Amino acid sequence: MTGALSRLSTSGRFLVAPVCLTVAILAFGAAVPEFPTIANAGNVLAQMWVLTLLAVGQMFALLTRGFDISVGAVAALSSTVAALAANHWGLPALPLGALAGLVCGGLNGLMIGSLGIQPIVATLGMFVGARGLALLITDGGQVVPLSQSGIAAALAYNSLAGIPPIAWMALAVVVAAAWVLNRSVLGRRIVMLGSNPDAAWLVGIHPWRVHLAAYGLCGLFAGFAGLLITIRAGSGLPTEGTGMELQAIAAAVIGGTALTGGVGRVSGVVVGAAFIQVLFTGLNLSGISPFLAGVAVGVVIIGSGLLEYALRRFLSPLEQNRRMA
Amino acid sequence: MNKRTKSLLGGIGLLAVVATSSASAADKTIGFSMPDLAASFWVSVTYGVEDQAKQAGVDVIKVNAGGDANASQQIAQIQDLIQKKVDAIIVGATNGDAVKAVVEQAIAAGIPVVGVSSPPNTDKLVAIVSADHYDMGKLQAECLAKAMGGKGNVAMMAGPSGQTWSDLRANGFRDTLAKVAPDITIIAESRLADNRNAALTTAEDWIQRFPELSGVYSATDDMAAGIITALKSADKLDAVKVSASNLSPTAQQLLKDGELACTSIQQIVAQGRAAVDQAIAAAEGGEVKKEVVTPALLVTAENLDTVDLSSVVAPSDYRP
Amino acid sequence: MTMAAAGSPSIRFAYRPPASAAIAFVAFVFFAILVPRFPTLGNLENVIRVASILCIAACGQAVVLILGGIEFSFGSSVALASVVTVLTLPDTGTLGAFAVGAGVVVLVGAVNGTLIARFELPSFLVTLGTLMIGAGLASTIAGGLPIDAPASDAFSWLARGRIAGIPVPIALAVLSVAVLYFLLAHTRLGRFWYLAGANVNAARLAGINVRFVVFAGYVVAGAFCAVTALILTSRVASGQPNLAPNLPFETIAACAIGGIPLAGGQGRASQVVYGVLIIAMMNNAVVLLNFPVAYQRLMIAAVIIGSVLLQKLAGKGWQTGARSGGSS
Amino acid sequence: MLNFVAMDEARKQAPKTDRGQAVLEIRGVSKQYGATCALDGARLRLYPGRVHAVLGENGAGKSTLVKIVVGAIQPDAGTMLLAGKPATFRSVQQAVSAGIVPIYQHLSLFPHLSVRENLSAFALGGTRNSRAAKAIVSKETARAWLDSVGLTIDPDTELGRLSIGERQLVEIARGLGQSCKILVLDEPTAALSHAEADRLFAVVRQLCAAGTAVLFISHKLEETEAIADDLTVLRNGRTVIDAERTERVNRDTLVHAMLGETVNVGVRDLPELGEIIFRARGIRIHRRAAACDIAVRAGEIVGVAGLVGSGALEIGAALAGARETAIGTLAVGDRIFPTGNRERAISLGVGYVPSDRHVEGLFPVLTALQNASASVVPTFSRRGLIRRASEHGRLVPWLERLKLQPLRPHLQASGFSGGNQQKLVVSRNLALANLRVLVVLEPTRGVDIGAREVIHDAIVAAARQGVAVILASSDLDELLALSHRILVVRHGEIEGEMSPSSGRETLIAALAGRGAP
Repeated sequence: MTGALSRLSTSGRFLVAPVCLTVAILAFGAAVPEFPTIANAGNVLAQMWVLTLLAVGQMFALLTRGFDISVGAVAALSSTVAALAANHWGLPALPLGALAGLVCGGLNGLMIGSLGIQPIVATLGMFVGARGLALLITDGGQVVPLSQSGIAAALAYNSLAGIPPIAWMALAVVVAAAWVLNRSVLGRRIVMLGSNPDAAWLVGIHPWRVHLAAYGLCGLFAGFAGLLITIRAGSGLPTEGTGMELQAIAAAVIGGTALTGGVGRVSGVVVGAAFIQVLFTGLNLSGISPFLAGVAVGVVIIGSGLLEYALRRFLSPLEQNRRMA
Repeated sequence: MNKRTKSLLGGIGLLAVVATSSASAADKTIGFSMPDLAASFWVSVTYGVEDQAKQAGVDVIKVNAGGDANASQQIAQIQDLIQKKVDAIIVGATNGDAVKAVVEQAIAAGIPVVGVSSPPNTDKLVAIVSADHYDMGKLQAECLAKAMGGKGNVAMMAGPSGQTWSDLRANGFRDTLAKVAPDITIIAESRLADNRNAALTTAEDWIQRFPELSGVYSATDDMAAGIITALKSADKLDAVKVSASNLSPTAQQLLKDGELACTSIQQIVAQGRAAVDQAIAAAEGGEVKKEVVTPALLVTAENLDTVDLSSVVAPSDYRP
Repeated sequence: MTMAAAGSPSIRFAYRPPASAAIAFVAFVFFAILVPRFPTLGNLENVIRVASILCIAACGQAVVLILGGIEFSFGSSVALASVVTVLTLPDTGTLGAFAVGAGVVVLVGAVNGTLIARFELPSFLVTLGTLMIGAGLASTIAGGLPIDAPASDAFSWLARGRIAGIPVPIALAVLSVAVLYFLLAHTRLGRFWYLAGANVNAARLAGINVRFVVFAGYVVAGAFCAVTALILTSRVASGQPNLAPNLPFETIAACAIGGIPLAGGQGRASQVVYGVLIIAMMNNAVVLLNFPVAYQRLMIAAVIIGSVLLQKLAGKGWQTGARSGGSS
Repeated sequence: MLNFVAMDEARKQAPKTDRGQAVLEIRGVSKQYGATCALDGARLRLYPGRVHAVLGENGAGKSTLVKIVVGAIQPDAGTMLLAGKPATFRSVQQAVSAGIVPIYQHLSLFPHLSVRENLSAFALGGTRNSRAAKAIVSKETARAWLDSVGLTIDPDTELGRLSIGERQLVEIARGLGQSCKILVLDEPTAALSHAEADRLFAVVRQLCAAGTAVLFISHKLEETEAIADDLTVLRNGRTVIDAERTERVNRDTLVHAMLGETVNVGVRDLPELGEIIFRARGIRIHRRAAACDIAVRAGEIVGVAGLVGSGALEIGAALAGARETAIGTLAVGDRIFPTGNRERAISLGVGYVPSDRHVEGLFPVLTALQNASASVVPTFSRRGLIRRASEHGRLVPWLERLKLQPLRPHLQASGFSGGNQQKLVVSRNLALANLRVLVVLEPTRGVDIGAREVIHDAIVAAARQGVAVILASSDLDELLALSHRILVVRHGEIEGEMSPSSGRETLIAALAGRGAP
């Protein structure tokens, strides 16, 4: 009994996103007959990756008990850098955009890990700075069309086994994130730092290096999101991504990532992002005010917090007895 | 509150219609993708689209990217419309280049696409309904030059950077001004302000920095409202002429009060209507006019009463 | 000013001007020399008027930061208030509409406070949620579009009027800072905010009703923000569903630049003023210099990070938990 | 780093050749935290194949010593010799690779990781490999390690799901699994049952037989005597018994050494007793403990004695209304109030000095005055407004009376020494206008002698004013000198009561569990 409940308390958070996703799919399915079709699933699968990549990156920052509000701006900067690089050196230079994201994230990590600046201040600075840089290199925010937009369009819209090639690439990157989190030493260290910072220090982990890596990953994934934007839009969009940072945090939190660090699963975050995407798509297709999506996301965020509170309240007497026994 | 309920009910009602109509071949469903329902410009276009569709008996699914900077949102929404297998799509682009690929995708999927006002940057569109944003800037330049007597100093509240419409309007203004009034100098340009509050703040700063200011170009009427508020409170409204684009109820009032020299407009409701007509024609395989131009107009206090507002601006009680 | 006790460099003193005062002063001198027309009376009034609107909301943010929390929902409650104010204007008259609008912001604060104090949820999570809910509601109610308010002197008085020659927003900001100073320095509630923010366990054991204190903090923060909301609404004379989306970030930046450590338990009203002034002077200067947007943003970023770093290096007040290499 | 070797050499006792060369020797180690001196020239010698116990009360410097041995912190002064050669550790990693493996008291586990990953934490912290699988022990190895401490759980269970005792065993298994020359056990049995502890000792014996030196830190005298070959006792950061063989030290000597006799607690006249003003009925700090009933008279100082982990502090906290209990009520006079509600307690005049100053008492970033006035804000405020002059006027005399050093009310509290910080927490309660009951836990832990005297005086003075005082402390002299009577707590319940006049030896015996007092 107690075991099952405590399992619920640790894994209950990961149920929020799947339950919400299912409810959303059923609700929209009832309203729009086309909604729960395979083709539409493919459609959602093609669209959700920008948000997913941002949210997965965000998860790494949240795992260390921090967060990053610069991801939207960094994605826009990366998108622009990618387009400029591709136009200058050809399409293979596109990944330079992700490198720009990595650099931004690394700077965040250094400010937070080495200089000890609070994450909100450091990433707020990056948020403003990356936007400025994006405007600077595009002559005040001009869109940078890709000269080889045909290949980009093929990557973005041709179907490869049901979903576009670019979605497969995003999926691969997300799987890589799961590998980093679950299988790599770095992933373990990030979780260890977030789970118990004192102990991490005691077993010989250098906190600043892990901060650097975690925020670097966060920036790198924002960079990947920027690449995705560039390929889908066939151009670099320096002013893209407004409000995406909050959506990314929302997706990560709904996906079960704990603000208190140490808890997070890539699969959960992906489902959380999928939920938000389904919400937007469904509200779009059903003609209900798109503004209600924000309300729904907000309610789910607070609801997931309350659920955790309820589980904690309900389980704590049992836990206490166990501890004493 | 009531409104929200209504919109919810409307939505659900629409769903019912959508659900039954998609099976029937006679009724058509048109998708309408626009950048920003928080801009009066697009509200008026939407009004034209919805009203014309109602009269023609077709359904409209409208999707709103929620901001000029949300190109990837719009891309996703157009994909949704493709997925929804609408019979035609009307697109007002956040950015013509950014949505080019997805629009070509729609066309490849056999869905005709009509560009409206801010058309996607592709030659495969079945029709383009627009007036040139460039012309709107041009008309402003001519009007402002006259109001200023051909000399003085102008500041440009040029609207957000990186948007097709604001860039075109600004270019039209700049080019024309250089031609018709070479004695007028452009002394400042702001691309940061994109709403009334920011325009107000920037204008206040300009008034302090440039006492010699005698004219302001404003990319939209909403920003012009902010600029005029700033001028009024600095008591400089007589010395500084303001021109704008678009004609919301606010702008009409400003014109009547003589606070706004002129505003250049597109007949945007008419554009919305024309876009629907072309879309229906395309969907039914009928004859489509490749290019529909509703010329830009200049509205001043004098001709305000004679302008056919029904083709320009949505009724003030209309809510999308 | 007291002298440092011999041999104990770690000792700090409660009474000293915040380091941000020096930064603000240097920035002022710098801009006055370099930026044309910056130090004119009219321009300075502009700077202060813009600063004052931000300042009032930043006072609210300061309360939350002292409590060790963070407040994001300002971004949408301001918009919600402006929409509601303009919509109720025809039925209730100017004063009534202002009251309703202010009530909305305070209500959002109360909801935040309840969730944070009663259910012990992280403020980050709660205010992020209410931010999104508020934005959605504001847009839904307004149908996404700005709603114009009928022009009236009464309605625009808050933003445009003058009291004894002083612009109303500036007067209200002075009042807000005075209220904040008074609350923090002279009231029981303010003292409890410091205590709860400095060590919530110890505060509880010292017999303080921490739940009420935290709740009250978020309500008061809402009240400050409500004043900003009304001034902004009056200023743009319309209900804007997208009125000031960056307000939470601007207020946090202002407090951080002013030197309020985000760890809680510390912060003074004067720090809010200096932080806000630094931001406002910089924003004004880049407009006067006719700088491109890009440089403006880069400058803001540099100032945020730079001034926080400078204060961190200068004073030890920023060290929250000194552990070698660790930070969290 | 200063070198105290020469000085130490002179003091060195005759070498004990039969134990062989010390595998680890520490000399003259000092460590200062701010104003607090955690270690003051301490020494330690470990011999291969022997269990070496380090004893001492809280704050004696044990954990600091352990942290220095395992490289988690660096000493301000002193030398460390590893197998006779000087060594310094700049990180845990260096210590681990030198064969020193720490087992902390459930400090260094990661609740969100699996047991197997926790077992591999050192490898994960130090490896240069990028794949976690290379650093994580195999399932078989993990099982074998767990088996050695008698745990039969699945190694892939998430650690957060284990009980505290099980977690402690995992921590031990992790340490045992490392190949090591020196194993450091920091209070390993605090959360273990007898059977689990026995199991652990068996493993420790095996390791010793294989030549490993074991550093064993504990509060529990019984088990120390059972397992340790050698003993070192620390008090106030100094080594008072240095690597003595266990059989040469009897238990009373040990307790004396730990608690110290040198500190003279001034003899005080205790006040006359009045009416019973404080009652606790049926308080149980956990399910299995018997209920406590306590009645305290005005002017009475009731000592609560118990070794660490006995539950004495928990009972004290419950009496102050600071700790929620499943059952039981408290009453001041005829006003009954529930446990776990400090706000109500303080309104009835129950003051409370918590045992852990940093977590529960101090507001480090606020001023001394604000710290001192935290509980009594209403007394110097009217209609919600604080009257600064009144605050100053009310509190500063208390700070003067408690001889706050330096007497600067506007200095930040974090800048004061431990003793003076404690004075701030004490004055917070003494200043209560309606103070009727004062619950004081460990009032002089980590406090210098001067501050200690001052605090003792203040407690007695409060009692003289008619306040009922409950004093829980691990400082026996303090208890004996200040209390009218002493309650002895073991296993979370009050086992008996004794008079201070029956003497220190009796109390020690009672605490050690030998014979009812």
